[in-house]
Amino acid sequence: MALSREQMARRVARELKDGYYVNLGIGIPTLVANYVPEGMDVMLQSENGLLGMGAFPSEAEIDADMINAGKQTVTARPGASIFSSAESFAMIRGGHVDLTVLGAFEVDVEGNIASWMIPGKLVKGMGGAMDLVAGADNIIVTMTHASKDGESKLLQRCSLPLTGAGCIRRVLTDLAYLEIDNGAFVLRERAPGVSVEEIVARTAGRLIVPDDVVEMTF
Amino acid sequence: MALSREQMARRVARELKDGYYVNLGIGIPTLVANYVPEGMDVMLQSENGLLGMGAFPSEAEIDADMINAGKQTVTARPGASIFSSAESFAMIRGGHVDLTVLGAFEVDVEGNIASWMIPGKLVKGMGGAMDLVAGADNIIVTMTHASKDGESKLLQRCSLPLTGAGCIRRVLTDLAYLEIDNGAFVLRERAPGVSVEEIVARTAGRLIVPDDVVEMTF
Amino acid sequence: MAGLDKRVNTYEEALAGLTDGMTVLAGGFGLCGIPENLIAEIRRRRVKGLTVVSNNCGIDGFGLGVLLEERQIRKMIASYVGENALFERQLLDGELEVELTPQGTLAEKLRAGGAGIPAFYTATGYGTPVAEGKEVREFRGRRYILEEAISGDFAIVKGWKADHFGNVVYRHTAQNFNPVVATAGRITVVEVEEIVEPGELEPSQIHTPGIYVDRVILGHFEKRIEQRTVRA
Amino acid sequence: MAGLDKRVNTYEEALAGLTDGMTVLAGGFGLCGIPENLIAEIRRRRVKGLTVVSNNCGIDGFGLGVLLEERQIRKMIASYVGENALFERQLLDGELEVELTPQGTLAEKLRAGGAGIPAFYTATGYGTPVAEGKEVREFRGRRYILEEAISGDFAIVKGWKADHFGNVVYRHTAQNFNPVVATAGRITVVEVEEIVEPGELEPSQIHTPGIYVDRVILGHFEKRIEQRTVRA
Repeated sequence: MALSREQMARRVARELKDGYYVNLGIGIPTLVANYVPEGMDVMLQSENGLLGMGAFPSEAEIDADMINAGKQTVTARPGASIFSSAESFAMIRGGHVDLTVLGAFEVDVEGNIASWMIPGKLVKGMGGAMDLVAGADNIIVTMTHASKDGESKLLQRCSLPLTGAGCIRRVLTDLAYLEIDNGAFVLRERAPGVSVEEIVARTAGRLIVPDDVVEMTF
Repeated sequence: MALSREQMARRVARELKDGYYVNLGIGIPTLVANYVPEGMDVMLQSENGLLGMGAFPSEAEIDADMINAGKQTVTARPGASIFSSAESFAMIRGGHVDLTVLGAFEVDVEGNIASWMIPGKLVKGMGGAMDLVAGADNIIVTMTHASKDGESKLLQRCSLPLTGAGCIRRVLTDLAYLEIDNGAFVLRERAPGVSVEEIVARTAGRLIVPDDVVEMTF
Repeated sequence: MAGLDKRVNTYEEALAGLTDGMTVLAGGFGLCGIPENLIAEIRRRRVKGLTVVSNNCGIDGFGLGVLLEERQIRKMIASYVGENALFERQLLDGELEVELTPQGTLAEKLRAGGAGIPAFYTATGYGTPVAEGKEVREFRGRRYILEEAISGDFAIVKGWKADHFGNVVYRHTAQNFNPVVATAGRITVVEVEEIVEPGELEPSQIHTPGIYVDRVILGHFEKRIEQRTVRA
Repeated sequence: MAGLDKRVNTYEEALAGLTDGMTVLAGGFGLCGIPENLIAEIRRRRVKGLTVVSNNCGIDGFGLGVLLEERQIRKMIASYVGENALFERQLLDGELEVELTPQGTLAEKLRAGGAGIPAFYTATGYGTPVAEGKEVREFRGRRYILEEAISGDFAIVKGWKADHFGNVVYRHTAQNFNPVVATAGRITVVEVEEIVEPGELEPSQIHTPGIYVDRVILGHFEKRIEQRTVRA
């Protein structure tokens, strides 16, 4: 069966390492914070200028001057730092964030990502996404494998305007965990009960299926 | 008679305006701080990262962590700010300093300045001088009009490697106050008792002498 | 306001000189750390044809959104503008031009504008619509695009505390774009919650040195919250 | 040193991995805010052929000057190097290469190195020997030269206080180049006068966020004064 949002977040959380600085995008990526493995400590970066994002506040703690990049009220954990947008993106652009997790509309075999603009629809803007994908070496894209009407989002070539070119190496969908290497998706893990055949059928871009595709367990 | 160092500093100080942010170089420029006109307040910038340089410390106040760009122990005045070298030169390069006063070996009619390098002699470095002359709109160069062996330092074309190109508009020497305009020095004021003829004789670059050259008074 | 003392008493004085067609840089992220009262004063002055540079454009009826009501903004440079129905309508009607800029590039363009850097290279946006018409250049095997600095006629900034000399500190994440915007205005105006005496702010802890600031005014702030989120 | 806890106990551990031929970025201005003990440890390790990037090169017998005694520095990138007889001799003998860089350009190159900006334009140095071999380009009627970023294998930094996570604050003008150097090292090592618990430093007042810092060590400092100047 396809992974739930929570399972996707749990799977991504396995890529965390102790001491990582991590930027989590809006949606499923945000949930990853709930599944940091026991005994491990990571520091969450929020691109509006907060390193060391804490829990949401209690009613009493709410402070309009303390928000995250999703414009939600948050708290800062002990050892947090707060800085300007220029400093925040110096950090991001300079490659200091260890792991970035974000959603997308499409990803292709060249590591291109499209996540911000659908021609003909009103464009709200890219926010910090272009900086995040250009600045990070280590990115995990989380998205459904296919659209609601069954169109694959893992393509030979992105059809939508790009957010970044050649910057994605890892994708977690509701069906599979894949790496992008040498012009192809490489299937590494499949969701519990999802067959390799189904993943093949739902992947439009060139797909390599090694002999040792693992079934995820939760 | 040629101006003394103190008179040169006093003459430069007349160019100050209330509320100016000022960077003073080493030597005569430093003395300008002693002659800020009564009722006027200016803020001294020191390019190692201090805005609001105060007096030298008493013996008891000396602090190794508190120095100016000349590496002298200093104090900070109330309302000072302290920042990184990157921020300090963002300020300088960005044109936020209202007046920069510095010494030079040579200046020419194109507004070029040479102040850091004498070929054949050991070169110690330009420090912040190139940033200061490139960043400021409003610069006063202070130097002797001629070298000890009588060679003019106000030239048609600088003979030494430049510190900055086309950036100087005002020069105060021990003999005169001159503006640089349209490919010539324009004599504006002469030192008390110094004749126009002497200034003409000691100025190698094209010199314009208006009818109304003022004699400085102190 | 005299010499180093940047304090002004009225919002009218704070924005004296702001006229039609100018470029205004505004601090804030969403509704957090926005110069609420300076925005209100821009509205009151009814200046038109403004180019506004800000990460976002407020919401309907608050923040920069209020400047849309009288069609005061001609062009918006921002990274994300999605929270505003009036914005969308004016954009679709062609009354409003928008230049979408990646958030980090926007911050860096403003920093560059204040720091005397006319242009810089960044990998952000390479291979995307943002790169259209921009120079591409390779450094050490990677491709980058050339981005130019932004500066403005006025910068409007929301600080927490300032002293008479215009030294400013920001509170929590209300810092955001405010310090970079403050460096890039020909005239920089800061509104704050508290004005303190020179010397009360620790020199090493000042976020915006007074050299960048032309006018300081004491304001009262609503501080509306966009996404009130609490833990269970 | 585990996870977010950057503390190490020995200087040997602080510079583990430093080998011959590496590039070392060092904070400090003159002798103010220099990482004295990390410099001493570089000497103790006897690594050779270093490229050192720092505003100055210490004096004879103190600061970076001590690395000249065993000829450990092959190349120095600095804005001003005049305080050191041994430096001059090695330079004239051709044992030492020096690349003089304007102070502001040096600071900006280091910031760029940390901030993912491969190159930027500046008016500083246009028309001077510094511009030789560099691209000249006009923006809005003024000429600028292209300067590339600097980064290093190690950055050595002197802070005042740090917490376990490597958040650092600097004291007075001992800040200088330290924050920019801290951003541009592949491995950044900070020595401080005091280590505090996470949460003791006010988040908005941290000069160097811990994300830039790999190792923190507690040191004792001589803090030699170059120009002791007192008022009459």
